[in-house]
Amino acid sequence: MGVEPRSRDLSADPDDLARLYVAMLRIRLFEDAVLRLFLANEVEGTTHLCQGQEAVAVGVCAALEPGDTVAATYRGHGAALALGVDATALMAELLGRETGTNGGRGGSMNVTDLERGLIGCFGIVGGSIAAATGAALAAQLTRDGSVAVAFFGDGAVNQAYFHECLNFAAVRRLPVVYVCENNLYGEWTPMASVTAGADIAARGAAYALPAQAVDGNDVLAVREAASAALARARNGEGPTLLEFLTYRHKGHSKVDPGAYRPPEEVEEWLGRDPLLRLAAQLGDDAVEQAHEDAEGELERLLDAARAAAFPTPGAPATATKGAAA
Amino acid sequence: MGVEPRSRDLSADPDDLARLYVAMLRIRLFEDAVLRLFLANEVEGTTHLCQGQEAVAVGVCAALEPGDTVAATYRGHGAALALGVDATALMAELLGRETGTNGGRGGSMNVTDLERGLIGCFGIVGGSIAAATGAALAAQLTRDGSVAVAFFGDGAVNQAYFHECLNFAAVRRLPVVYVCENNLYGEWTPMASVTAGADIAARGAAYALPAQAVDGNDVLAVREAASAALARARNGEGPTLLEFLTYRHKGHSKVDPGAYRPPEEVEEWLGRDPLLRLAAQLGDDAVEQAHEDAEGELERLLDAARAAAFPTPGAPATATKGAAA
Amino acid sequence: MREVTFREAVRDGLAEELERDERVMLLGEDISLGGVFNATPGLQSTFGPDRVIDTPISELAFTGAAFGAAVKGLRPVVEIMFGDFLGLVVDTLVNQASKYWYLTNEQASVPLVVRSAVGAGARLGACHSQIPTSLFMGEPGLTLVAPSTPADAKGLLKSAIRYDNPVVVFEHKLLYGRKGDVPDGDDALVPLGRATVRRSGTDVTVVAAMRAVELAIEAAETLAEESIAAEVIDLRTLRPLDATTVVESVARTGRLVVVEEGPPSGGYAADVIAAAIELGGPVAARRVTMPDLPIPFASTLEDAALPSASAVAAAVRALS
Amino acid sequence: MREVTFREAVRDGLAEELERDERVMLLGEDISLGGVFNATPGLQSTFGPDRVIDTPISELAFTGAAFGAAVKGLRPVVEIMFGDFLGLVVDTLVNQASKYWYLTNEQASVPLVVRSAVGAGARLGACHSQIPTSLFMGEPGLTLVAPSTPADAKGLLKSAIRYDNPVVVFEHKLLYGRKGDVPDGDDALVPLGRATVRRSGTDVTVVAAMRAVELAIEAAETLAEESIAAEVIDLRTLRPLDATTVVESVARTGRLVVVEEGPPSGGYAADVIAAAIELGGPVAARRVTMPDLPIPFASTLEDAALPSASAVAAAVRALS
Ligand SMILES: Cc1ncc(C[n+]2csc(CCOP(=O)(O)OP(=O)(O)O)c2C)c(N)n1
Ligand SMILES: Cc1ncc(C[n+]2csc(CCOP(=O)(O)OP(=O)(O)O)c2C)c(N)n1
Ligand SMILES: [Mg+2]
Ligand SMILES: [Mg+2]
Repeated sequence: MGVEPRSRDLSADPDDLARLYVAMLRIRLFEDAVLRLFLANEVEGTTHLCQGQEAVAVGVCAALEPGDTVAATYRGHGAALALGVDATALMAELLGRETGTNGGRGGSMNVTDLERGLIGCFGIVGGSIAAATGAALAAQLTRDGSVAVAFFGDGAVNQAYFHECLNFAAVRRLPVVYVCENNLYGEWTPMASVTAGADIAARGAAYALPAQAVDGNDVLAVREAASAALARARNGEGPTLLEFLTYRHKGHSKVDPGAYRPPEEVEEWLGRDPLLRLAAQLGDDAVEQAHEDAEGELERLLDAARAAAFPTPGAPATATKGAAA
Repeated sequence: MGVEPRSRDLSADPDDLARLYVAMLRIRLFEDAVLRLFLANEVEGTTHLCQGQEAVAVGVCAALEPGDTVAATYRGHGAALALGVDATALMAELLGRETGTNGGRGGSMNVTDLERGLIGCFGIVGGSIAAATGAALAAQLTRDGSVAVAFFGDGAVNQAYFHECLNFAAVRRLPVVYVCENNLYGEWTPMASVTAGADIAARGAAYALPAQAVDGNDVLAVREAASAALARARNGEGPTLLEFLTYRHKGHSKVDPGAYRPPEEVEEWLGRDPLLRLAAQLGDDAVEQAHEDAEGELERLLDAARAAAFPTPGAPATATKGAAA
Repeated sequence: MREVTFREAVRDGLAEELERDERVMLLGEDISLGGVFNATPGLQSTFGPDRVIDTPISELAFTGAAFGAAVKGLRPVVEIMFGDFLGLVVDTLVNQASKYWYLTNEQASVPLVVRSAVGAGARLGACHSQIPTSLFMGEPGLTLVAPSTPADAKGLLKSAIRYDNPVVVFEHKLLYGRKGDVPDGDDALVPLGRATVRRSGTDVTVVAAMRAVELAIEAAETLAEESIAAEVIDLRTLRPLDATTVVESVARTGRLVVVEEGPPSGGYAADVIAAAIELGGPVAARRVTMPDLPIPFASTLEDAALPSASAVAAAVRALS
Repeated sequence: MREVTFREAVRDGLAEELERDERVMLLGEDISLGGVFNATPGLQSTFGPDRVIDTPISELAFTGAAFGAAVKGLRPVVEIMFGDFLGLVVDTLVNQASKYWYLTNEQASVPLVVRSAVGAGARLGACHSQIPTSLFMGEPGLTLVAPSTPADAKGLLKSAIRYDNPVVVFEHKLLYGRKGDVPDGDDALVPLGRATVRRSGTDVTVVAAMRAVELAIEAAETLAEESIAAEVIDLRTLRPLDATTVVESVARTGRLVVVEEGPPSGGYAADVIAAAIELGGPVAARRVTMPDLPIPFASTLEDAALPSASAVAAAVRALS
């Protein structure tokens, strides 16, 4: 897989590290709550937690500039929160409330917040890739200087959207960064068993794209790789494919037989928890403070989200903006 | 593009060369007739000539064994004839006659002759890739020892079917050979302008597949490369991607503005005509004899094909085999 | 005859056909572990990884490959996890598989089955809840199957696997847990292309499929208390439509209500009404469907969008 | 007002909108040289290679990208060379573009136009001749436009480009050469969602679209000689259906014939009949369509498969 070991930047600014830690922690705790609510049947349907992968969302989003666009997946809580989507509105969406990001219409697999740059969370594998490619096309034509980022999983690299969009973006030199979160499984199927070559970053070469495999549990490494790719895109040098190696701590979604992952593997990856790793670099005080803050915020947002009303069924709604004319 | 120059096998058996030459010549003359009939409005609709690319069809098919399966494209006269599809039935199909390979129902973009191993000519770019992949899946499960071959153009490599099928075939180690006829254009669009990296053979690496770029106007080189790939497939070593560099002498199809190809380029490739090149290795006598034979055959098949009846509209027809039960 | 769930009935049907015919094989995502709807558990361990294949997330490839394999004599059964993903394989089904028999002048047929979980009500949002019948209603050569009971889930699936032509089987995800008596082996076979009368009545014909059949029956029970005798027809096969059964019923009842979990146009509802009137003459008719909107996530909105027994009853009353 | 061909009308419509609004852009295969149907000649040289883009053969990517670009404020017009290839982009249109406005709680709409050449009669065989209306009839949020004249080709296209939501425009390839008077600029606009009466009559309502409108008019002329006055309605927009115009006409004529170049089910024919009966009450109705078969190549077979004016007239007589 070729993850490049990198030396940590020990001179890193402690405030910076603390901010990154808090950003990851907010996601971790938010999803703890989502799981509780899901088990209590308050979050209905299904849920896809990104716990264990927080460093990818946080590292990439930390490198973005205002005006950039992000397309995420059904496993999108991390990206949404890292991007600054209001946590209360996000939780309200998962709870199907009218104050949700999508007024409760979308649910977790369609979270959208255009103001924050989130063009959507896409429930169709590969959908995020097309959306980001399109946003980059708009950015290129309007020369607004923005870049688009697509998040997707290892499973998506075998899908039509991946191939056609990467080729298209490469040919057009679109300002887009393709961020693959390789968590080793697509649902319950091991990546290597369905991915010829089992080397995702290597697929960039097919499109003559720069590509890199990076430790996705090292938030600083993630940010650094994303920054470089974003800079390339912003400079008109075209797309980059980034593969972040990571692992999800929980199952794929609500239905998950679980047993498909060797316990030693889970164990090993739990040891590489991106939060633990960053915590080790922060002082205990900072970590404690972060937890206190994040837990307080969580409590408040849960109260607010759960207090919100469900959308009124009778309310007028249209599938189109304006009538045909 | 990296076409490997290769030393010609001068010890080649003259009968062998003559057979290859005749096979290419039959296609060349057949298509001359198709063009005439098309201009006379006897062949209706559209037509896609493979003139200039005969060596690919002939070289690949010469390496096949009985029971192998071929999936070709709308530009499929060459593959069909090289595979041994009855030329009269092929012409009758293009003329929409009931004696056609498909009873006149299919036309040139759907020519099928399962007995000869031709699973179809596919009008949807990429369709041939899926059909051959499926035939290979059947071959693998039934262990019948056959191999499937997909013909497709340079334009198809940017399409969903290409990517998903090559990955799938690689993962399953299917007995299939992917034959890309890179004639430098998809319709009127230069390959390099829409194909990131502009290196088709290089895309094999994305799937950890062996791949090779070969002079597609050298029928011996084609056959050699195809033989090696077919042997790999038959040995259970999985798929190969072959890129054959070639050029079409005529336009893409009936509508073709023409002017998009630099005259020098056309000129240069006409000089690399696969027939001329092989003729140079054959004696004049053999060439003359071949022409005489092929012209005689053509005349007879044209008479027979044109004498055939059009299918009767009222005749019962069903979209399914048997009624639902 | 055993009482099993719809889900088990699907599994049993697959197992029996895999056992019976070695050309049968399964392709799908995560199916070795049973798949997301646990409809295929144990099949890979029984029939081996060559016949029960976990695929990449490459719906177009594995459905396209299934088409080619079917031409060459296999009888592949493809699982498209959610019906909402069927859009990705339209080209294969429509341009290749369904046309093959006719276009090749009957050189070979394409015994390909695509199973897919469909339907709303599970709070899965707009892209995991659709019943995309409309994608395929206009495709000559394609058969669309839509069971409403465990027995039909098994019987129609087995018939589909034995049928020589491409079939799409819609399995409504809210029905997977339903229980019912289901026969074994050949006794389980349910013919394709034939509707069945689930409840007899003389006043109105209510046509439905999949979960909507339950709503129709519930509505009929309510209406019976008002002395309206509704006949409930379960289409079982959406395409080709069993117009005979519908027309015969409507000839007796004089009124037609079609219940469809989907938007008003493009699905089977319009087709049933058009066929009934073409073949049987003018008659009052109504569609009971979902609104012309994407399917919402929030429970309040989704519940209101779904067709209901009371909406069916109201439509019947409006016609009376 | 100038007399131009349907093809030129399309080109002019595109040129005017490209000129008028710099957010408008075109994507498609070979379009810089005019495309296979020569509907876009000269546009790249006028508007530049950034706004008129020759794409790879990657329909899913460039339509998907057009969706994303539309959300971000562009107004892309995508050419899918043949309607038969639309199956490859169903996912983008159905799961992403059409649902966006509603699902995002109206954060943004998707001003995306997909143009595509459709229709049989050109001896192009089963995969280059279809009118795949049925793929999209059941998709909330999607508008389907189907011009029958040069003026409508331009006017509906311009309206589609200015409309804030996804629209699929079907251009019948046999109509590209038709000539007609076509206004310039805003005068050319033709409203979406409204049918038009092409010929007035009192005895029967004949509904059609695209090339079938010509057949309906021809049939009406024949029928007039038999003292049957047929009213011909050109739908112009297939979805949402202008039921009002149809119902109002049928209320006067009492008979309904729908002509569709396509198979009997899944398209607009069934939908028009169902809507007319739901809203206007029972009425005798007939579909005149193609048989339920793939479209054959041979001239004898294709001609017989196409709907004809005489078949329309016969259907009308059968209702009288
Ligand atoms: C086109 C499509 N096929 C299948 C699915 C069902 N599905 C949802 S998530 C998933 C696995 C995706 O794996 P990966 O891309 O690795 O992302 P991860 O879930 O691991 O983050 C699958 C198969 C889908 N949503 N869309
Ligand atoms: C999916 C699809 N898109 C577009 C077309 C229209 N089309 C037919 S041939 C062709 C060019 C194909 O180019 P290439 O693959 O290089 O093959 P060549 O024609 O050069 O042999 C195109 C775009 C098609 N038939 N199918
Ligand atoms: Mg994964
Ligand atoms: Mg080419």
